[in-house]
Amino acid sequence: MIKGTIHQTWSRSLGVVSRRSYHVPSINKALKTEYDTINDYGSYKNNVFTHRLPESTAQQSPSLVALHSRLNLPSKYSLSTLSQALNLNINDGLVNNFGLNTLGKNLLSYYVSEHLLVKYPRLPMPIHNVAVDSLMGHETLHEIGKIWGIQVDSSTKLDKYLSQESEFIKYGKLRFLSEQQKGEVKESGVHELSSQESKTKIDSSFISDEAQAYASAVRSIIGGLYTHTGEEATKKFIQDHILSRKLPLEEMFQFNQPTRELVRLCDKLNFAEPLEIRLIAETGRLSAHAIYVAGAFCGTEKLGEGIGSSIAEAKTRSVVNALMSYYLYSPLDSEGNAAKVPSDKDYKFEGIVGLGDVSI
Amino acid sequence: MPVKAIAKTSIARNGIGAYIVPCHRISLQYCNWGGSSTGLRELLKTGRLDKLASEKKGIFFDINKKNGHPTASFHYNNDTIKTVEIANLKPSEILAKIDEHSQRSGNDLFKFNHKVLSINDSVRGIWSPLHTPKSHRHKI
Amino acid sequence: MIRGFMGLNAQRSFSSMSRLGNAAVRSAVPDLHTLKISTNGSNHLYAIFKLHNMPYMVTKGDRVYLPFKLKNVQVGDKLKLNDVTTLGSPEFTYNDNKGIPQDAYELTASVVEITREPYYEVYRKKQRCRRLKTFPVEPFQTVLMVDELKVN
Amino acid sequence: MTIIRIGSPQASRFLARSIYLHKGPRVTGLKKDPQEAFTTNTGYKYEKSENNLKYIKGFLQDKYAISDDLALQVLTHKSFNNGVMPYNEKLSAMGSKLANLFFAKYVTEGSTNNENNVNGKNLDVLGSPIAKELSGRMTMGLFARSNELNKVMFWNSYGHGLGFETSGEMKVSAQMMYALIGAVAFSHGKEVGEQFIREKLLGGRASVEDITVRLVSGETSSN
Repeated sequence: MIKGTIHQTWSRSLGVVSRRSYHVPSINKALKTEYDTINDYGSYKNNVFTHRLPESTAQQSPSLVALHSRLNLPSKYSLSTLSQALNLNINDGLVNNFGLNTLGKNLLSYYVSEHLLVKYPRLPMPIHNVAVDSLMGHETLHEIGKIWGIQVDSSTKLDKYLSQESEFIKYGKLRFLSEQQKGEVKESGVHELSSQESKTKIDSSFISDEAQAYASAVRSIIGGLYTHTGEEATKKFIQDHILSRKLPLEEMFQFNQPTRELVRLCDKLNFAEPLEIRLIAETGRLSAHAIYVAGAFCGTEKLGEGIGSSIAEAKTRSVVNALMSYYLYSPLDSEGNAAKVPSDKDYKFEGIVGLGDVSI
Repeated sequence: MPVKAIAKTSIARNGIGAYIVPCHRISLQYCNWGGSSTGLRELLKTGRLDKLASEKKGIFFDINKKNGHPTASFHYNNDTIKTVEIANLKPSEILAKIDEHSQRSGNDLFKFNHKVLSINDSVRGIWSPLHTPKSHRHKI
Repeated sequence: MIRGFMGLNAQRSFSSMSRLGNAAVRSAVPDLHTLKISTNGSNHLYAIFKLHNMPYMVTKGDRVYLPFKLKNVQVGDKLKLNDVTTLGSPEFTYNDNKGIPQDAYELTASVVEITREPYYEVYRKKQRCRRLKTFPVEPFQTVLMVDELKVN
Repeated sequence: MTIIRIGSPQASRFLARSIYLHKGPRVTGLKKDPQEAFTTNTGYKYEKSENNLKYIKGFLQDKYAISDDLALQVLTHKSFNNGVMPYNEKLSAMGSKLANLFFAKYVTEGSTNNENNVNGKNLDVLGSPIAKELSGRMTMGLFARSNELNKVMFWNSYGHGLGFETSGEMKVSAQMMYALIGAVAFSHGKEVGEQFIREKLLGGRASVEDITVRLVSGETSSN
């Protein structure tokens, strides 16, 4: 039996320039993970002093019970797991949500990707990635956490003592602030970036610790649902809470050279005839507010149509319209319903697989 | 890069798939001495409030004792807190107030002069005069 | 008597309404295959349903603002709207003023908010009385969210 | 040097385009001769031939068979011929997510004596290097190589002669592996996809698990 902590970085030993040597992640030392053998997964144990919240204690937290019931979680889902999902602190004696978060993230990414890949198989990869973020990015999950009514535990021990708040209430709240951060006096209108926040800062926007914590809690709740009720119920939960949101895909495209892109696309799809943009109708060049309707054609097939107040505008719009109608296509099954996703029962492959984007 | 992406967050549609009650917490404040709290005190004494709380499981009720007129504060998930005066109200009226406000979304009240509010594109699109044959077009 | 919907939630009884709601409609289910194919998997589909004989044109995800308090419902209830007169796609429309048979489509809405319109006052002037009578008005409002709309 | 006339005879009056197709080193603005562009540096011609597909077909066998079109797409990387042919980006997006999910479930499914388990699942393992690397790129790349799945791949590198990792072969092979998983999931559903990972990736001679253990404990080298 080998006991020991792992911290190995693996690097390639080769004569040639090793610019991109592959980096194997090292273990998080703060958790003091121990294990028997490296692939005895059951033996892994974080040796920070922690314990799980007893179920009897969790039941006494009204905020936790209310959250459980608000989310309509099955009774199999224990309150202690829900409370664990809300805990991000490593050193407060209770188990944190790290594992639940990882599990939830994997479940979410799979079901969100699957949904998008089947529903919008031709979405260009950059848009696909942004769409995934749009459904399960930290901003969205922060919003979902807020909608679920999760509150941040922001009062210090002293505040709790003075307001005679029951100690159980905090088990139903999001715990990510250290006692010191809670005690800091806040100036209204001023936000001091934490070290984590300043790392994510781009221009004037940053990912706040709070948003990260909310996102992590939401993912963990999904992970917890998996551990208690299995995958089918988790899938339903993700569909109800995440995939039911409206995805503004049409607003996510920014074309630089649409005409060139469409020409390349026609090439890729082996269209026999070349792309032509023709004028379909106009109000007359001398009319007070001239309007033109242009169409992008491939032979006799109209690929797209656009209206503009100049010919150039109408042409560009027609091309963009053609591209959008290609990219946003969603396949149907033989009965006219939306195509099934691979995790559905009685799945039959009726959709299509994206062929990949064109390059310019 | 042929096409660039613009990041957007998806739009919440509470009620499709799952529905989450927007009111997540109700704080009731009463005075043990003042006459205006009689109604609320009676609710607490007879256990009718417990019954209400057990019906509305998703809402966290907390009760505070404080001098002054009784109030009910409703915490909504859009970060608003709406405080309602419940001084001198009968128990049944207080219950009605709680019931009413716990079914709201916390947004400002507004009068909508149409029947349906939609964020979807119109199914039929917009009528265009230019899409009829030239001989049939409207002439001024 | 409410014509137009029935509750789906098991703990609440709406049986009488459903009986009343659909007494007239018992004709054969029409073949809506052509319509269905043209709706792009029910993405481009609208329906006109009637509630208290008032038509509402909706697509999936729309919010319906009713200027009254819907009787016997609570927030979170799911309603099956069973008086649909029109289903339409970009190309086709199917219309039946007597009501399309329920098996042909699925249209449900959840009650998402029961609230009020903003407070205002109505003044009434009576003859031979110098005073204006003031009536405070804060009418109820029910908000429904169309959560499922598809052709079967 | 060849001059080809493209276009159907009926429409030739409008569509005739005379194009010079270039061979040899790349010149900006000139169209490459497909004969040359469609051949890999190892001499495999891009086509649905048995010779090209035999490795992955042999690996999948009948149980997890995928169509020839899909198989060719699995083998084609974005870098091949400017991404003109159908390539495997979308397939590998599906496959990598499925692999991540599967291995996260796999490492937590066994019995545990950790008292901090959640409903019998040990979640402490999830952050460990082995849990992360089971579905990692290096593991998948090495697995593809040891099973000879990356013998025929349609891709381009800035230096094919460089090592497994430096030339990008590891990344491309890994992406091909993900795409293979994705293609099985697309063709047969998620359940069969997971069964495929369990049977073929974990059950075989050189299993993904062995590779990862060696990788994480630093015993392996890519070349």
